[in-house]
Amino acid sequence: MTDATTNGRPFLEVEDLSVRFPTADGVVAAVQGLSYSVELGKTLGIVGESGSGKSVSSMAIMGLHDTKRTKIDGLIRVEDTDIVGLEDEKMRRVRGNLVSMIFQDPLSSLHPFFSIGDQISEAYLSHHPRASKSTAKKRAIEMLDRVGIPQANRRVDDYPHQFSGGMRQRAMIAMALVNDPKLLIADEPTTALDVTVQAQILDLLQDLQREFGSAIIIITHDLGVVAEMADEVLVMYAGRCVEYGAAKEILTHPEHPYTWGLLTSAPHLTGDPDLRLTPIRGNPPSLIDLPKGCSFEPRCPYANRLPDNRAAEVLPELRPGGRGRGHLVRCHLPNPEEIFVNEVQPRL
Amino acid sequence: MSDVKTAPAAAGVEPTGDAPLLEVTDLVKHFPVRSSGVLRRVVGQVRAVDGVSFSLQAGKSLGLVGESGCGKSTTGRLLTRLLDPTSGAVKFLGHDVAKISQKKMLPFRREIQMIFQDPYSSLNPRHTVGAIVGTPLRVHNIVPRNKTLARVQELLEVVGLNPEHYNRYPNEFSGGQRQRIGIARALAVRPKLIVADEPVSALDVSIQAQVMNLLEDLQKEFGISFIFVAHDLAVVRHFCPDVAVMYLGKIMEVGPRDRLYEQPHHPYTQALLSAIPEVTAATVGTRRERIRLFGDVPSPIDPPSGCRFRTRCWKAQDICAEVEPPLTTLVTGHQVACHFAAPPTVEDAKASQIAAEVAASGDGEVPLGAITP
Amino acid sequence: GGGTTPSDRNEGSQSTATAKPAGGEFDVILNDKATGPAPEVEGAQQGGTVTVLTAAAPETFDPTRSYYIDTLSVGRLIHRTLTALYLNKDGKYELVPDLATDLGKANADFTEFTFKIKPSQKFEDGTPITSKDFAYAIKRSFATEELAGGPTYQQIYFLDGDKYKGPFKPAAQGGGEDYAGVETPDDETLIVKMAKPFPDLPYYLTFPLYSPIPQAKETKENYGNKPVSTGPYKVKSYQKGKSLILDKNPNWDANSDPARHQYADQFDFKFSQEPLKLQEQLIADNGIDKTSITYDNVDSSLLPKIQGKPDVEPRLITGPGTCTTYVYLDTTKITNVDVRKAIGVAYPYDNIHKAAGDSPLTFQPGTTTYSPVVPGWQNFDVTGTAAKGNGDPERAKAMLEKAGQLGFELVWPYSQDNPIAVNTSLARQKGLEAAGFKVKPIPMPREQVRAALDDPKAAINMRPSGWCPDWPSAATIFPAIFDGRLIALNPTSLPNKSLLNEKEVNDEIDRISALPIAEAPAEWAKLDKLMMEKYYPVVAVDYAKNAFLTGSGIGGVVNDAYAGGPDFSKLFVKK
Amino acid sequence: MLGYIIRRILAGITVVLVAMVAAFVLFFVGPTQPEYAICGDRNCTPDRLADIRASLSLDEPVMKQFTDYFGGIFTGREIKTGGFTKECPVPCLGYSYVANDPVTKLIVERIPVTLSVALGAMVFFLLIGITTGVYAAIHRGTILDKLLVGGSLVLSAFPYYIVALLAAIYLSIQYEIFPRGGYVPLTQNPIGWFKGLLLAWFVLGLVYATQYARYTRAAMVEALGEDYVRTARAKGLTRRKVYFRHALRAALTSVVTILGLDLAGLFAGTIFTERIFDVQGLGILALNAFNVGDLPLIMGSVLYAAIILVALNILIDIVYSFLDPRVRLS
Amino acid sequence: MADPALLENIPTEPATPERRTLKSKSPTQIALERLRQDKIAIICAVVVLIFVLIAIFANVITSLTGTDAYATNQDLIDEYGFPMINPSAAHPFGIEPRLGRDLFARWVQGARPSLQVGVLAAVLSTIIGTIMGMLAGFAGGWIDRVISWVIDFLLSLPLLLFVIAIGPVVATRFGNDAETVSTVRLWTLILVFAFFGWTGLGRLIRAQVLSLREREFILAARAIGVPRYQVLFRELLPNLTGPIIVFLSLSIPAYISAEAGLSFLGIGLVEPTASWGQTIFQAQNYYQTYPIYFWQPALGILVLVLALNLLGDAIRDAFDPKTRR
Ligand SMILES: Nc1ncnc2c1ncn2[C@@H]1O[C@H](COP(=O)(O)OP(=O)(O)OP(=O)(O)O)[C@@H](O)[C@H]1O
Ligand SMILES: Nc1ncnc2c1ncn2[C@@H]1O[C@H](COP(=O)(O)OP(=O)(O)OP(=O)(O)O)[C@@H](O)[C@H]1O
Ligand SMILES: [Mg+2]
Ligand SMILES: [Mg+2]
Repeated sequence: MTDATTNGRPFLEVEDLSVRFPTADGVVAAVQGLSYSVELGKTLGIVGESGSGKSVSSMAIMGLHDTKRTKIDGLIRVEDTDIVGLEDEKMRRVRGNLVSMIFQDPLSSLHPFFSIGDQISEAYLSHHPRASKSTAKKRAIEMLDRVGIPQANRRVDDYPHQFSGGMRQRAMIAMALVNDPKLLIADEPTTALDVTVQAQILDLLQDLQREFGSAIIIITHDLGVVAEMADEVLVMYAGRCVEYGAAKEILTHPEHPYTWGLLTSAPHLTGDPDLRLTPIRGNPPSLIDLPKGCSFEPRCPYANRLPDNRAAEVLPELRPGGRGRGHLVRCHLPNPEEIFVNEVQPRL
Repeated sequence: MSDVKTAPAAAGVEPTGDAPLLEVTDLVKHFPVRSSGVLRRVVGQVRAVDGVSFSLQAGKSLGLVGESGCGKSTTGRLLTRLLDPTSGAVKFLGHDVAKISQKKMLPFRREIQMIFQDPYSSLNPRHTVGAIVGTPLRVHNIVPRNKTLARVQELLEVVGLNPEHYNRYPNEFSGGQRQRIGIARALAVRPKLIVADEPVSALDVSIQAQVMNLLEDLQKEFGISFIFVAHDLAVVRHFCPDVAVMYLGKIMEVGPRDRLYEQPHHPYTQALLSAIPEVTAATVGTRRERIRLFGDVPSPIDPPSGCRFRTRCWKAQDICAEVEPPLTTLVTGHQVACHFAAPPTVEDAKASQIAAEVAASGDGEVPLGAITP
Repeated sequence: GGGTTPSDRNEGSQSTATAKPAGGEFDVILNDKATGPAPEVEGAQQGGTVTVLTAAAPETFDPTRSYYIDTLSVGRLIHRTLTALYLNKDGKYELVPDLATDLGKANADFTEFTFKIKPSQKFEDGTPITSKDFAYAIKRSFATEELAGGPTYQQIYFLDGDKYKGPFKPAAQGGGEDYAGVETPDDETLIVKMAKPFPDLPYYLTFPLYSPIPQAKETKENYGNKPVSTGPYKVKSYQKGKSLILDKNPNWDANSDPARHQYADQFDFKFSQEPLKLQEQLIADNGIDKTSITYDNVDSSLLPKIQGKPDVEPRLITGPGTCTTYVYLDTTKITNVDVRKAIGVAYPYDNIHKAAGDSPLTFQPGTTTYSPVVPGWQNFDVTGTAAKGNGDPERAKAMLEKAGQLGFELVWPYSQDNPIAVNTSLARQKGLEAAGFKVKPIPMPREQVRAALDDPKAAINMRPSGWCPDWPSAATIFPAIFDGRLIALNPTSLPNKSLLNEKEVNDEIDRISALPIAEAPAEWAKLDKLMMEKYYPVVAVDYAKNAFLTGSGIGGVVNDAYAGGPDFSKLFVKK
Repeated sequence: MLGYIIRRILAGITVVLVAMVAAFVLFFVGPTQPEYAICGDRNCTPDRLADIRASLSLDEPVMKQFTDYFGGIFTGREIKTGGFTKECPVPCLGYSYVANDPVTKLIVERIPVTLSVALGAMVFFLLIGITTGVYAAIHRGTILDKLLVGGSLVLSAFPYYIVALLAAIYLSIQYEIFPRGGYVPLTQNPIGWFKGLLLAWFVLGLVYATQYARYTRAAMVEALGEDYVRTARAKGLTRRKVYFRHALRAALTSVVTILGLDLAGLFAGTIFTERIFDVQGLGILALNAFNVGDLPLIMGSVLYAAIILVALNILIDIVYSFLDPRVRLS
Repeated sequence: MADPALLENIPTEPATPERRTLKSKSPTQIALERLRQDKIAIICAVVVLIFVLIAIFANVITSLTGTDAYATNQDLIDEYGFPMINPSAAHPFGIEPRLGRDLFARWVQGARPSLQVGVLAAVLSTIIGTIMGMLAGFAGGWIDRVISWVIDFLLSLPLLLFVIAIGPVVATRFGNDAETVSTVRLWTLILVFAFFGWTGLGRLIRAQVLSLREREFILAARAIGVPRYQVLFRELLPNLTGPIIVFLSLSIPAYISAEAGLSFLGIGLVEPTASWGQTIFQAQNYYQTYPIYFWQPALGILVLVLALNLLGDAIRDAFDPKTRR
């Protein structure tokens, strides 16, 4: 494995990132005070329900937000470059080159009118302006072959609609990896796919990481995927990080009620099927007028255990978890471990 | 809510004898594929559903799992007579639903309802919630017109929605709330059977559990039977005592969930189960030895001869290409359609991985019998 | 011949004017001795292209088929004829020998004419012109079925004119090469024979219809696309309805032509122009418009942009036209002459002119059946209105009451799609109603109005139309539209739109028709007065005037009444 | 694909045939009197009217005229017109009553004129319309965007005739910003051709451009929101490539379908444009034919317009299938 | 009461008194409520309403102002056809050149035929287009093929030329006085516009229905047993209001200005109907020499078109649940 850090620092550092969208209805605070870092060769899993700001935060790393309609504050450092406010042309050279991204729905993310090969070569050419078209095409075939598309040299001229779902996602990955990026952001890469195909894709990602030693951010709402893929996990809720730490730690000893909720609400393959699921009650909050206290408070079954109205009034700080080891949690509860072991674990 | 419970029983559909609630025999649905020539001849058939049989007792639920395109939705639509079957019978309380004329369908529509996957496209965006939930009441004349409002509000309450949202449009609701609206609509006629076509697939995990619990409660409360279509095996396992696994228009394995999940005998079921990522202390951080399938699902227009799964099966032998394995009942009490049905072993995972590598290095296919377990 | 003007102003028009018309101004000088070249136009320069803009879309330039004023005047640039009509420096018309050596020798009763052709005259291709070519043109003029639309006096006046059908039909159908009415004893001599006296023949021969046509170059219905030229210009290109470009004809002999010039290098006629746009072009006088001219009358709505504007007003050329506007009164339906006269008394002359968008520049009130540009014209005023003001409804009513015809119903058709026609009809209706008439205007599609005016059985009793003399002689008027015998001859059509059939008038027409050119005019004038006073078959409304714009770069622009605008051949481009 | 095209062509042929029958029937139902128009104002004797009727076969039974006409298209025929008998070779569309020329010739003569106007205007409105549409979509919500939408509304509120007439008077006659209009064949004088058509292209183009700007804007706004545009940006493509190669390419497909109909209309002739800018093409030809009841020319015009429309419809489908590979292969 | 577990985790608000008074509202009512909040829409609606009222009460207005659209005042016209007076109380917009009719009255009276043609033709073609499009899209099969063919067929006929051919002809079949001819011409124009004008909308609706047909809410309705025609009209139709309203609001002005355009070819409306199009046509030559004559109908059309367009957009938005203001 390659050296995990550059100049002793993680490859990607995000500090106090906030992304806001001024809209007609008010300012949407999609991401607030988000900090994390990823090292080369490691995988960060970001989980959270729909609208929690997973995509928005990772698109900020890619500089994909419309600068006129978005307010981005904080610091994003990729290798040695500060991305926030970077001018267009420089950012363009980072995108798809140093950092690349694959998206959830491979069909709609591929241009229906261009052949797969064209789209991959285009990505190559945009960062290798001196390369010839045929080189680019060779490179495309090579990449398709690498991601396991059979008969890549023939399929390279096919159009996206001629590929099956799994193959499309492989093509997306090929496209993202064509310039050997050091960081790959996979935004729900398997949500639209069947389980068997999902397994294939996850395998592929792991193989590739092993081979190239790049960093991966995998965004998902499936804790199972995180469990299989990630070294570290970031749990997001309403635009904020609510829990962050090593995957093993967080998945086995979570300390935030929201993480508990995620664990208990999904049915499992083993265990008592007649055991009632424990959903997280209510609906996610609107990001326009977030409660000034803990954003999870309205849905938190344990909020009433706190004295006074603290949960609703005071925004909890991200503090180290009970067992240490870099585990951070944003919760007022004084004894989360205890609650988890006694009340939550039995329901799993 | 008590009103819902005591709503007058559906008129018209009387059970004949002691027939099961639903009995499906050899159900087939082929969609014609036309040539692009002048005459637009039929050149092929999409064998979306190709001989599916099962039965369902009142008050029970059957889960239907399988990968995309295997014919789950088509089966569901055949059951609700949104499609006419190519052949086969769908007997509801002994009446063949597939043979009733469209005009006489109305009473049956009251008995069999449907919940859809996509909470965004299954609600008419231009109708208010009141209109959406009120439509079945109006069509089936369940309550007098002036009572509709009250009844709709009761239904909204039953599914946990604010009755005052009567005049709102669907787009003002979240996905989970919309799915509740869809459920209220299905519930309005108090059906005996609900075909739920992936009712929670589009929802967030946290919301998914709310809806699952709601469905569960409704089933207990009103004794409704479900055909529960899903691609998530864990969800199906949670909801249905009986589960059928489909592949390319056919049932591969069917039986009580405990047997099926613990002792899957069909290689496909095994592959499905092993592909599911799980959060267990054991799995975190380490990849399990899983069964890896190679290749893609073949086209339903031209399914493989013999066993349909053989093109992706590491166990496949010559016989699989020649003889279609029938659905046979095992000693464990569930039924499997496989020549080499056997409980999973560690070797399976290995063999499947070798097969996958062979496939990847070649042109994506593995010759029959190349890997002998 | 005759009919309406090319611009189809067949309904109503015009108002007051200052010039009092008096008789004798337009007598034609018969200049038997005239020879070429034509007297220089003052300040004339050589070279340049004259662009002529018009909204009209002439159908053909086949000389045999040319009969509209514009095709006739353009035809005179291309074709020379035996005789020609020339407007001289003093503003007088002269009838001069053109390709003939004199104006022709007639026998005593004007039934046989002999012409000598000038020597060594050539067509544009250099072939010599002989009397055969004239004879062929005459024969060709009888092919009215094949070559429709041309003048037809020959059918009435020429020997066997009613039987001979032209050279394209076989002899069995009355056609063929042989026609008894013309003889060519040698290449210089042409003898033309009449069926009845036709002293006006030298006038008629000024039409391009009788320009020489080489039979060898006959292309039948396509001849008009490229007629063989004898005049100062030849056809370079012609696109029907779009453009006609004329180039100098090198084989034209200036010294033998007393009536034409060859100043400009080229004429560029642009047809089917948008009327408003073309007027604006000439007013703006920018770029190529400086050397452009139009023969279309200016629209009164634009006058504020012209009058009082020193850079525009001088470029508006005005002068008399030839046409007269009438409302024909059906004498068989409005039988009482006093009722007819009451119409003339009640007629709202001014309002109709206003409604039609006329202006004093485009008409002059007129009370006679032909205008002062016809030799011999005498003024008189039967109704006492001078065709000015808005009639005298009181007097008209009194006349009606006296005749016991108050509430007499007047019916006329009008074109529903032409706002001018709609407006004039409305003004006419209001005026006549004020005098106690019952009035019923009938709206119709344009084609049907045409048909109704021409249909003796139409349920109407007023036909607004007009008449234009073909040459400076009333012989092109009375025999053509007031001869009662025409009614029986044409049971389904209506040259005589008043259906006037008075023996007294018919006899006079016969008598005067046989008089020599010099004597007839005074007699026609008397007949005019007599007919109007006694029978009042038409409400005479006005005499048309021309008022057209020219670009500042064009010289030699004069109004030539019989050319319907400028005499093109006098135009030159100022350097 | 080929089968599809053949099917479309067959359907198109029925459209053309029925359109012609409709034109024919309409002509005989209505009291059009071509004989009057041909006879002219002067000397129109009853004999001549009868002669004309006979020479145009108007006195024959309608059915016979109809079969003669259609037979002529495929086999050619002899036509008696204006006293002469003429050979009319396949495809015989008859002789114009009024112009006395073969209809085929009249139409073929005018095609270059109409095509010049239509194609030039198309270049104009596609260039102006699409670029402003793209611009407005990229800068949506800005004042310029609103001005564009508002301006196109105002322009479309006036009858086109007035807009064109005023443009001709102000732009070319009074202020001489544009050269004078008038058609000169391209082969004869390319510069003259260009100058003569420039204003027509500009005005016609402008009126259409406002519409195309609106279509393009809407399609672009939609395309810009598509996932694949995001992908293109994520690949690190330049803005220009993202907008013009990826977004516009997708937006154009919807514009192309509308373009088909508009072009068919333009190819069939633009009456007002032709009249005002002095470029007499098929529009004026057809208009005159209808005005005077010149049946063969009417039929010819209808035939031509219908064929153009059908052909363009098919062409657009083919173009569409090239633009969108999903259509191509399914 | 059902099992309280049903309501677990769902914060239900206590029943408020509002619940008792809650009324079921139709989408139209909701849209109207929303429309009332929209200032621009209100202004445009008022403008359109004023125009409509002017059209309906044209006679009342002219008689109240003591003006007359038909009386000529040629005594006020000079010999060149120009008015000799300026706009005054008696003639607020001045008088027409040539005939001297009151321009204000003609403007008021002109609103009627213009709106009649615009509104009726647009409504008719919208109805035909919607029904045909829905039929073709929903029924599919041969019905679809026939309707698509008819659309192609109608598109291939040169509309303008057929108006030329039909217009004058039809009118004269019914009578030969100015009034009848004018009325018949008006209706012919309306019918011809409607007959040829629906094809665009038909195609659009068909395409929309084709895509909507696959949406699950249609399946849901069928699963419930909603009869076919109700699926068509209750489920599909409301989803088509967008294109329908846009078409309507665009085609009203299009027909008004088409009528004006036809006047230039001599086939528009005819007197005594004093349509705006007719007036613009007659006034074209006076655009510089007597501008008020030209501009008053032109501005009438302009304001009406703008108001209709904006109003159309506002109505479409009001009906669209997705747009929130
Ligand atoms: N351009 C935008 N303007 C306004 N709000 C936006 C914009 N983009 C995203 N949002 C809002 O920001 C929030 C976060 O969105 P994001 O896409 O990051 O969610 P997510 O966690 O990726 O959810 P999902 O699982 O559905 O993909 C959402 O509430 C979304 O509505
Ligand atoms: N109307 C139709 N015409 C032709 N083929 C169809 C039609 N409907 C479905 N099919 C085909 O039938 C097969 C089964 O489709 P179906 O929708 O039942 O699958 P599914 O199991 O529900 O898949 P998913 O999980 O993607 O919803 C697919 O191959 C599909 O393409
Ligand atoms: Mg996301
Ligand atoms: Mg499905």
